Amino acid sequence: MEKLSFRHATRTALPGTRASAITGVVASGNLEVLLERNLAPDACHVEIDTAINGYGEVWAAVVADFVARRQPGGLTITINDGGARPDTVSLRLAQGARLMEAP
Amino acid sequence: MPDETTPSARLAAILAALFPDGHAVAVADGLVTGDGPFGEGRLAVIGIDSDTALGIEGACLLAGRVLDVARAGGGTPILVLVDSDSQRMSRRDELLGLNEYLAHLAKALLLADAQGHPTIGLLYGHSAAGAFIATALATRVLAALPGAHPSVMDLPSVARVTKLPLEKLEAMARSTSVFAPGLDNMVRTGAVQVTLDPAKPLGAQVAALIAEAPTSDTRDALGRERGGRPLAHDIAARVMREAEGRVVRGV
Amino acid sequence: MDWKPVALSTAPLDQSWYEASARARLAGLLDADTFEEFIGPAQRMMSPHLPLFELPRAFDDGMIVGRGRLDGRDVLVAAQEGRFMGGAFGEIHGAKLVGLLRAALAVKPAALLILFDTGGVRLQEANAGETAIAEIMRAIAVTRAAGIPVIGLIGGRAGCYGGGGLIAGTCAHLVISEGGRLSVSGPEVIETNRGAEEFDSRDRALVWRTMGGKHRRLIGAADAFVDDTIGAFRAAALAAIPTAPTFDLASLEAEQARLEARLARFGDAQDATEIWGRLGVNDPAAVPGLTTEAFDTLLDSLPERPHHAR
Amino acid sequence: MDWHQERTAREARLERARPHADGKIVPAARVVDLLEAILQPGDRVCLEGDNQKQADCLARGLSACDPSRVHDLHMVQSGIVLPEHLDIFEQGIARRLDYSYSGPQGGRIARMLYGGQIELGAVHTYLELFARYFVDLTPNVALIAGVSADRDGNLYTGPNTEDTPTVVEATAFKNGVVVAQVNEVVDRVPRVDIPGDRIDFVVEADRPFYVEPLFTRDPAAVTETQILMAMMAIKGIYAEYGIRRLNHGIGFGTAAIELLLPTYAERLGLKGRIATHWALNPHPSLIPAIESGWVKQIHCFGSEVGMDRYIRARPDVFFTGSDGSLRSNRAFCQTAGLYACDLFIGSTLQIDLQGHSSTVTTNRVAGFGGAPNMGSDPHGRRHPSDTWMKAGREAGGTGDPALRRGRKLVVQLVETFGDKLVPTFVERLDALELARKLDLELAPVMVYADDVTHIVTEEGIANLLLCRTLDEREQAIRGVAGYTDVGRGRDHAEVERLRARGVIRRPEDLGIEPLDADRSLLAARSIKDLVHWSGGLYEPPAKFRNW
Repeated sequence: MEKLSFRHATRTALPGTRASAITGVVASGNLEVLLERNLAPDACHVEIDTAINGYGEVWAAVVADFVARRQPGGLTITINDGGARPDTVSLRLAQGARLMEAP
Repeated sequence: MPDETTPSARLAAILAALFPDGHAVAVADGLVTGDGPFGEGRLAVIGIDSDTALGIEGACLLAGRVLDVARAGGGTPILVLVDSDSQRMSRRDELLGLNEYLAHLAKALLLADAQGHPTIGLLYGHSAAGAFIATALATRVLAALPGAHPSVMDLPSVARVTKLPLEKLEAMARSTSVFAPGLDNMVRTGAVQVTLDPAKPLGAQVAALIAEAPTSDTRDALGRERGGRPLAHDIAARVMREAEGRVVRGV
Repeated sequence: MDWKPVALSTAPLDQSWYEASARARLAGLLDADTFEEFIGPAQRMMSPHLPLFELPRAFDDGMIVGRGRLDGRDVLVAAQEGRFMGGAFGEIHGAKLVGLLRAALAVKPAALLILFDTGGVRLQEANAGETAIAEIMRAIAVTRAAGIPVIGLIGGRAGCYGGGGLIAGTCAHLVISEGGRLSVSGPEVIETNRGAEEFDSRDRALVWRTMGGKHRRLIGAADAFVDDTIGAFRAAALAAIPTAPTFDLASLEAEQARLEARLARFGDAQDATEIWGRLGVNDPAAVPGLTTEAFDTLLDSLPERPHHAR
Repeated sequence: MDWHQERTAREARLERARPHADGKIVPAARVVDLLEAILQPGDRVCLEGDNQKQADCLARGLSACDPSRVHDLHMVQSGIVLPEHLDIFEQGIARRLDYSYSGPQGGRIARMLYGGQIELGAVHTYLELFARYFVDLTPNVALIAGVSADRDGNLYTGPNTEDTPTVVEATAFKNGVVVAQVNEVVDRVPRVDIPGDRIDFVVEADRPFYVEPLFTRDPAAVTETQILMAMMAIKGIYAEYGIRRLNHGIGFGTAAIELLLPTYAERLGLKGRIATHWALNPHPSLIPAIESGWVKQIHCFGSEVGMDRYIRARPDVFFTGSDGSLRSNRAFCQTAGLYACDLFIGSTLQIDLQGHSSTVTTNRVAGFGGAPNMGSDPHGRRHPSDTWMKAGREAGGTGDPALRRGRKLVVQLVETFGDKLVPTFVERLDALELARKLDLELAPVMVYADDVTHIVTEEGIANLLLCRTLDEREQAIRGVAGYTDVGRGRDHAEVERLRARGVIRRPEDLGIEPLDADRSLLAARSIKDLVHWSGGLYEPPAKFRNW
């Protein structure tokens, strides 16, 4: 098990008003993503608990791309990871952002 | 009817201690049924002896005896004596609905207890998995004699399923009671409320259990006190508070 | 084999129950947007034990409990996530359901629904899981005795095995689909303990006709057989509420008679098809291939109705 | 000069074998006697091991032969599949091997090659090995498998015809001996796949030959990522090039494409414009597309377990005999895939920076099978098609357009990471390390870089036809390699330039929203759905059932 933590600044806040959302399931090759709107509108924190050690750089890249693309300002994103591949992680993050953007 | 067999030495000793004036408890195919004089009235007995696996016939027979006691009324307490294997593992038992038979036995014990027949479990040997749930764990109070050794799964099997080395599991078992087999660990989770003192008269101890049986399920509170289940009681209580609207929920 | 066109619908109620997550099942089962979760994921009440085994945790520990409405009626609901640790009962997982059942006495919902999806006890928390199962069964008895129907829905990936099978057997009413399997020991467990001659777990047809939804419905272990859609489970749950038997001596005596009769009648059967034949099914080999409609027609045509006292 | 030495030798073999046979018929119990009578040390032997069906009774017989009588055989067969196929090398019965594919035995064959227990000729593609049967690897003895035979040796191969006609053709017409194992000897075969005068002996096997359901992909296991990739392939390649004639690999990605035809592709208005003519095994996952009227015809390499009744009921689509059952033929279908298809799309385990791909790992020699035949641009092709010509134009070139040939589309459909987070994109193929370890002259490359035209990953499509320099090609590959080390090592500015030119296309460039890649798009989400689509005609093997 490995814990990772990333702090990002965003240009804008993520649209929408939903306070929290969850997507995905912790299983082999899958993960769950909990999103909570509880930070300043230009901040995004991502906390990861992953079953597989040694992929810190990959996580950093996946999270950075997600933040750049979706501008999830205001969100704390907490992840329980069962060893998901990066494409699955990107997909769940995008699904989570879409849930939070819902009016 | 299956042929009557001789009770194990431990069971015979227990019955002799409980019923010094004799009893009508018989053992057939490892299944224990009957009753005997106890205090002012009688004590009904069901059970499993000699590490016998509990299958559909056994569960059906024992449930029938429990319902007989409930139908007769009069508040006769029921003692459930357990030295069993796990549930019988076979295709036939599952084909015919083992889950229903085991659940039915547990329900019979729960109903009898609710209708004024205090149910007391006494674990004097092994028990595991579905057989344990359907018998000992379905009683109001579960006591054990020293030397009893309940388990959900033995450590070599846990090692196989979790793919962890046995030595590591054995080390973990010494510090963590939540997964390790054995009586002490089951006491810590609250599943076994009390371990009886073999030096004291058994009848008096069972009579005390009947007299002092708690009216509600206190196993999770015991688990918290004893450290074997640190969170269960609080989680259940919290769900109740939220469900009953006694707290303002967070998101 | 009986057949029908495959639905390509994207409507929520037409989605597969088997494939859906526990949360998706709840969202579709209940009236839209009525689900309120107790101890939701944001509270992060996660297993304190899994880290010892280097295993990842889930925010809800694989058990989601809460309240919602079913066609306007207040219900309490619990749903297991079969993909997290096989939906197995651990300390928190089990305690959430215990708390929900205990709360029912005060809340007095129209029903308490349990969406099973479990392999049984979580080995890493075996003692806590096993004890929780016992607590749940006792709480179900108390809840049912108070006149609140406890209804089980079985159709998930993990089936309903081990202690989950015993809990299901304690419910007042069970709804099952083809994908659902209901049993104590799973095929792999039996094969490991007794060998492939006793149970070849790779023979999927054998697994399903021994433990699957149709067999359980035919012998009376389940009360309703439904299509694998969220909508079908919803309709069956609704229909179950007024009919669920209470928990009393009469119910259990009827169940005793039912189970004794089953032993006497089918105790020597070698295979499910033999049982189905004795129940009056003309072509037992065709049963696994029947659609739900054809299966319902078959049930109606049998000389006796399945007997459900539980 | 004696011009009949081979024929004389053949007569001698038959003469030695006759006491063990009743006419042509040999009971299973006499197989060892029969083989010891026929075989001579050093013989070239084809022990029919196909992609699917296996002459398993004869394989057991061969491995039970006395190594002092039968030894130093040179095995020339397409598939090394059964344990006996390798046991005979350990026993000294066989010494030299030329083959194509060794899927399940890939690990063991690597160990034995390494230990020197096998003298390796070469690892071939199917067509290559078949070709050599007629030039320099002609078998002396062929041990083949069929469903039934009559007493004259007329053979019904059943739907899994596969390699049998090719093997028999090469052996029987060049003075070799052909022994067929059959599941039953009958008075009259349903149809004559191999005439009896090419079969010398018929062994009634102790049990039916084994066939593995290799081409069944359970729709329940198709992931959202695979659906996204399938959407991109359909919209960015199939629609773009108007691909009608094609072959699919056996991965889940291609299964996803098959399952999206009646749904996603239908909504794009592509019915009748793509995916009409196939060189393909009877994939169960293609049933919804067939039933929806997408597919005009399919020629098959072999069959698939459980598909027999369905195929019989769809003779307009499949090639069937007068008896109604499927007629497959691996050599013809490989040729069809090579010359008559405009697209091959499949998966692989590793792709390097140039686009070479390989399915070997350092401990396994899985062989090639047919993928390199399908997945290569046939320079012998001369007939044009819009697809082929368009690809040719994209590849560029100079001079008179009428002198420029088209290009076959060879598409790699891969997820950037495989199981256990193993990256698909690598700087250096494991195949090179394996070649070094085993002292192979050629590294086992599945599809060479110069044959690959497109790489599709969940990140996008790289069109390698449009790359003009090796550097561009490398950045195009890095640009779809996701978060692998290779992908993260990209030149971001160059990748954006390639994207502007359409060399790299992201889902959004194709008008695809990744979040729409949902399992509800699949025409079938389970094996049971496939059964329903087939009207109950598809009978899946037990291990795929959940009812």
